[in-house]
Amino acid sequence: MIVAEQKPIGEILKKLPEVEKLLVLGCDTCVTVCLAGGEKEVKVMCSAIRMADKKIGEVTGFSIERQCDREFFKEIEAVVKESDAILSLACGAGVQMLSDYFEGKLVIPGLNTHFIGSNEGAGYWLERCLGCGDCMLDITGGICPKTRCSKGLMNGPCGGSENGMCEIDPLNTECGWYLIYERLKKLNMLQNMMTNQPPRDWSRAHDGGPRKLLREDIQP
Amino acid sequence: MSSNSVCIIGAGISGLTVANNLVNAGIEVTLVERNPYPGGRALFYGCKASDSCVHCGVCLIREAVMNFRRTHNIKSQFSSELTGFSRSNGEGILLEIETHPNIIDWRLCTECGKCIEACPENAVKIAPGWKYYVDSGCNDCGKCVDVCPEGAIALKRESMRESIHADCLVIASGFKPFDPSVNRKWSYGESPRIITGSDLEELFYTENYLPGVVKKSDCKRIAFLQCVGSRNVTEGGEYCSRVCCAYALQMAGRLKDEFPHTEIDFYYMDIQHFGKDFESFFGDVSRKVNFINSNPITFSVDRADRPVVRYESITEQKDKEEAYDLVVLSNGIAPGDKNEALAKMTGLSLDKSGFLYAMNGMGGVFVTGACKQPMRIEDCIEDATGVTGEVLSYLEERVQVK
Amino acid sequence: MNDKKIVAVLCDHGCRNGSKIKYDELKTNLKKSEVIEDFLLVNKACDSGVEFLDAYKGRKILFGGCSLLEERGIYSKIKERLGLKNGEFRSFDVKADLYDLYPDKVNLEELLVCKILSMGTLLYHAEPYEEERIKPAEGILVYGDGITALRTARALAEEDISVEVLETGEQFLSPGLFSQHFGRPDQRGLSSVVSADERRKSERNRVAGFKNVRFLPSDAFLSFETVEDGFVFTFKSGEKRKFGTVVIAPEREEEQSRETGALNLTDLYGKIVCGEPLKGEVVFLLDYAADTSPEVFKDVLLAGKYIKRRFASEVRILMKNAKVSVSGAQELYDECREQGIIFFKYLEDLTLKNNYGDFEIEGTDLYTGDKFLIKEPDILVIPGRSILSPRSKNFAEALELLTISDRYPQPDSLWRLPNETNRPGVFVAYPTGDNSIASLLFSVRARLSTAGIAVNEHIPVVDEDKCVYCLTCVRVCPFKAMTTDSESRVAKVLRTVCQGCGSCAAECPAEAIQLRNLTGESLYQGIRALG
Amino acid sequence: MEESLLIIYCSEGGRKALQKMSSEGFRLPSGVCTFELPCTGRINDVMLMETLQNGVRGIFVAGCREENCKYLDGNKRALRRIKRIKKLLSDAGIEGKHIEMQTFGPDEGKRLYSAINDFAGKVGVS
Repeated sequence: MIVAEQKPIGEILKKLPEVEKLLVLGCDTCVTVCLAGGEKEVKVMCSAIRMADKKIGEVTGFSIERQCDREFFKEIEAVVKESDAILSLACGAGVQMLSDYFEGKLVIPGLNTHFIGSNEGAGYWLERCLGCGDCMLDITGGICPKTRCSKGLMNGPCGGSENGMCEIDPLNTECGWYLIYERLKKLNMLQNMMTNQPPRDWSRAHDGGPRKLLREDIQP
Repeated sequence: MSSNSVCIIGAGISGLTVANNLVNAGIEVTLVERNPYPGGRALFYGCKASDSCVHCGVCLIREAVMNFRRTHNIKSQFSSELTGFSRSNGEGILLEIETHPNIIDWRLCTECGKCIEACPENAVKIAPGWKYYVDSGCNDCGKCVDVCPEGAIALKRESMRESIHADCLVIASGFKPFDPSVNRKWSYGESPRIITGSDLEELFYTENYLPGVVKKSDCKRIAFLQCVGSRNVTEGGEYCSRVCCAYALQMAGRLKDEFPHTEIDFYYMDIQHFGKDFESFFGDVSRKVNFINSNPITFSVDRADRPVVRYESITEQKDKEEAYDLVVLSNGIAPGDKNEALAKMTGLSLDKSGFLYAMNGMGGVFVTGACKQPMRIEDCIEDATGVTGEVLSYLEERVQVK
Repeated sequence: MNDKKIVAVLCDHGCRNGSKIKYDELKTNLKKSEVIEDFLLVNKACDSGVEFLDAYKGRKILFGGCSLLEERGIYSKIKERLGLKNGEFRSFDVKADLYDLYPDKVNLEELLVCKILSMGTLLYHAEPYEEERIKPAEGILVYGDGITALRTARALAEEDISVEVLETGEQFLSPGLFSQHFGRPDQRGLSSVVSADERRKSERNRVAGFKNVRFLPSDAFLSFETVEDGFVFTFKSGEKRKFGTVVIAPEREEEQSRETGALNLTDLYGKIVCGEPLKGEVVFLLDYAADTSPEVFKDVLLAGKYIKRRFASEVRILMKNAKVSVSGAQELYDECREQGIIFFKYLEDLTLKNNYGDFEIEGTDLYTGDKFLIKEPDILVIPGRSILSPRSKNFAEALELLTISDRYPQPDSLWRLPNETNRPGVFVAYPTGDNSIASLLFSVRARLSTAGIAVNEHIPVVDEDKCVYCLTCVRVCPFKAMTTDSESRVAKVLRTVCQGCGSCAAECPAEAIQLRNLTGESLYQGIRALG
Repeated sequence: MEESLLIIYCSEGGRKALQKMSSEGFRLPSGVCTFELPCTGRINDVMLMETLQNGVRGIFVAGCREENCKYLDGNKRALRRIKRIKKLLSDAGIEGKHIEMQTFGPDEGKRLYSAINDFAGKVGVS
């Protein structure tokens, strides 16, 4: 699932042009599940924009199944025609699809898209996949070193981990290679540790290990 | 099972819990209460939550009273006492109830408040979660009778005696707070700045926190004295009252919250931790209170009318004197006045401290709550729930025997 | 959508409270609203009977009056007479909710209109429903095979309830061994340590004598699932069994002491059970590693008394606090002092030197102010904190119970009896008080009573079209009342478990969950009607 | 009612505190409406936002004391939600002072009274 977080509303308001009619468009898939752009968020956003001292005539809220599928745009064609701009509460893919489909309309992104990840509990999301296009999970026992190792090392740990925790953040981040080792041991596949991986394409490097999104207000 | 009826003595938290539980199980219940209102002793205790709830349990009593009001099929006799007890030939128990003049009939009162306004002596009071009642101080002027639109007030009612038949008797007559004035040592009553924990509870209820003589601005030092009337054969009971450490610490925490610049000293013998939440709570409160492990020797009052506590400081190995703006005597739980009479009447025995000895089920008499041993509100509810189960089994067995 | 309009009825007697409301104006104001069909004023509704409402059969009724109406059961009479279902009737206490809250000079009329309109809107949108009661499945699973679990199982079996006992197979001497009693302590006398284990064995034999008790082997449980009328456990044998109620009697164990060579209480009991002579100088050091709880203090007193009497050893008990707040402990404490057990209350300056099991304890006695030095006691006992045994903890975690501080599989809540957990239907058996087993039995019996469990008035209803199956509700529900349903692929409410708090409805990102009779739409409109 | 305040209270702590307040003779300021919910945990963002958008000057939520929620953590959830809305509002250039939540024990009538009055003063409703 794609994990996203709403931009601070002040930032959104700054970006909004002074238009007669604004459409706030939510997406009922990933961003609803990660509590960032579903029907409820659309309603809250609409109210907030209406209340903010902004020269916008009318704010309408709407939400479609997926903003990354053209077919769903048919049902909103009429609404979009009437509005002057769209505030999209979808991931980057949705925003781009919208601007492609409705070429004449200005589409403003309402979310910051973070990562592909899993829902670990109420209000806690964890990055699980980098989308690197070159999956090696079969060798590493289902744990991705590119995401789970803070340094993205491909051939075993750096040597800085202690008690299974990463030296970059010894309290919260686990050492990815420690996890891989433990998993491989369980699978009886420790010989995989000896397989040599070709160097990674560092041009698409990311920083700081698995990115986490912690939302205090949702957590139990 | 509708033919079964149970009589409960005392409408405190234990009595109300038993009554509400039994009514839900379809048993006929008669509730006999000495006061003109339900809720018992702890009804006028106040909430002690500071930042968060400290589990004092006072709200559970409000809840029980509200539930009782909503249950319209409990027979209740307020301002009443048990005066006679006899067994009727294996057919259950015959009880004699004496009802004292019950000035306001709660079944008619609509809480319009006209009587409160009319009363020149301020004798009409309101019980939390309940209705109006007439307290001492009434001089029979009759003004309230004239204004009551419902005709719920009658001043010159006579005492009534009534016999009721019950299959079971549940005694939940509660406790009496230990009265420190029996011993001159505590100087209770000599200065309005020396109050008991029960007095402070009632001040908490009215949200005054301090008695009228102490002003918020000059309340700099408060002392809590533990084990007043507990764990001392010569001055009170031999037993630990089990509630005083908890309530005193809870109140100290609340006072510190209310008056952040006040110093609170806590004189204690042993801190009695118990309960699952007590440890975290204790850690919280120990930052707010100075603990002094000593029992004070003497009391006196200084020229500014402040109580002075003389105690032996263990760390400094000498006697010390401290003056306070307010001294709270954390009085413990003493057996109720009626325990002896009740025991004599019903054939129960008393333990050596004077609490009723529970031999539950013997001849259909059950004992629950603080008349059995010192208990906290939560414990009373648990105990009363258990006793309800025992009462139900007893009634079922009797039906089978019949 | 149900479009029955509302008939608003107001009793103008006790609740009037001297207000001078112009009722004609009020009536015209209210009738303008979309939801109110008629407005009636009655005098003394509690005395005048309910027949006057007969003309309004088939409408929804909103009734405002004083508390007497509820106390005298008038509302239930009205519901019965007009055949009103739940969701077709609502009442409010005019005095408490309105007149008592505002000064007389304020325009009460306007507020009354607001109140009636907002309550009316809620009622207008409410769906009528029959009261539902669901019977929990038969059968009780008792987890644990300590004395508490066995005693509970026996008590249930005596009531003709079939019980299955899931044995843990962990039969260690628990620290609570001494305090596991079910009567008053002075009745019990000094329980011999050896017989405590014997008692467990004899209790097990007694329980096994009941036809309706079945013992399940230890470690038999694999996974479990909550269903509407109970819990389905899958056992390792592949067997699936449904239980309506689960009672766990979690075993507790003592944390290991950090000091090598020192015994904790469990070790000491082991020695006593094996009949090892405990001669010489026996020292108990309390409040050292952790604060000693009153229950443990009592255990120490019992153990000390036993050792003193049996072996004529010299027993010293060092402590900061004498925690005598469990029943009978004060008497025992006094008895121990009389019998010559020496008590020290030490100050903060206590030091413990440990030279490979040769201890040296130095400190100051609080009462005399004298320094004391205890050199190389024969036996040093440092009681540890009692915690849930790992197995019990796993079980509690598998059942998703909220646990506090490693010790109690219960939420920290005033509103529940000490034997109740955050999962309705799961109970904890602890001998916390003299009557705790009886109160547990009462709770279990109330659950099993023929009437069944009433479905909460505010139960959430999931809109299948809107639900995106995001599982937010499953994660936020404090009672674990929401589950997944792989067939319909929407969240499912376990109706007997739900308590109707509305956390799920508040957090649902798709607004797909609404509380019955308190839907979001009616709430917004109700609030809008206020002003 | 342009100049109005809405008090949302729960059926437990909030309600009892309100009752205590009235029994002690304290009265609510004019223009204050009350609304009861079973638990403050039911309050959600949409409800608050729509209410404010409809011209209510302020919303005051009275819940139970922390650790004392009958539904375990409804009040804590509500507190966090209200914190979130406050931040959202202030980010949007509307002051967050229009929403406030406080928790009350059953006896804290006097405190409830002063809290409501303070709040009314803050949002400019007298």
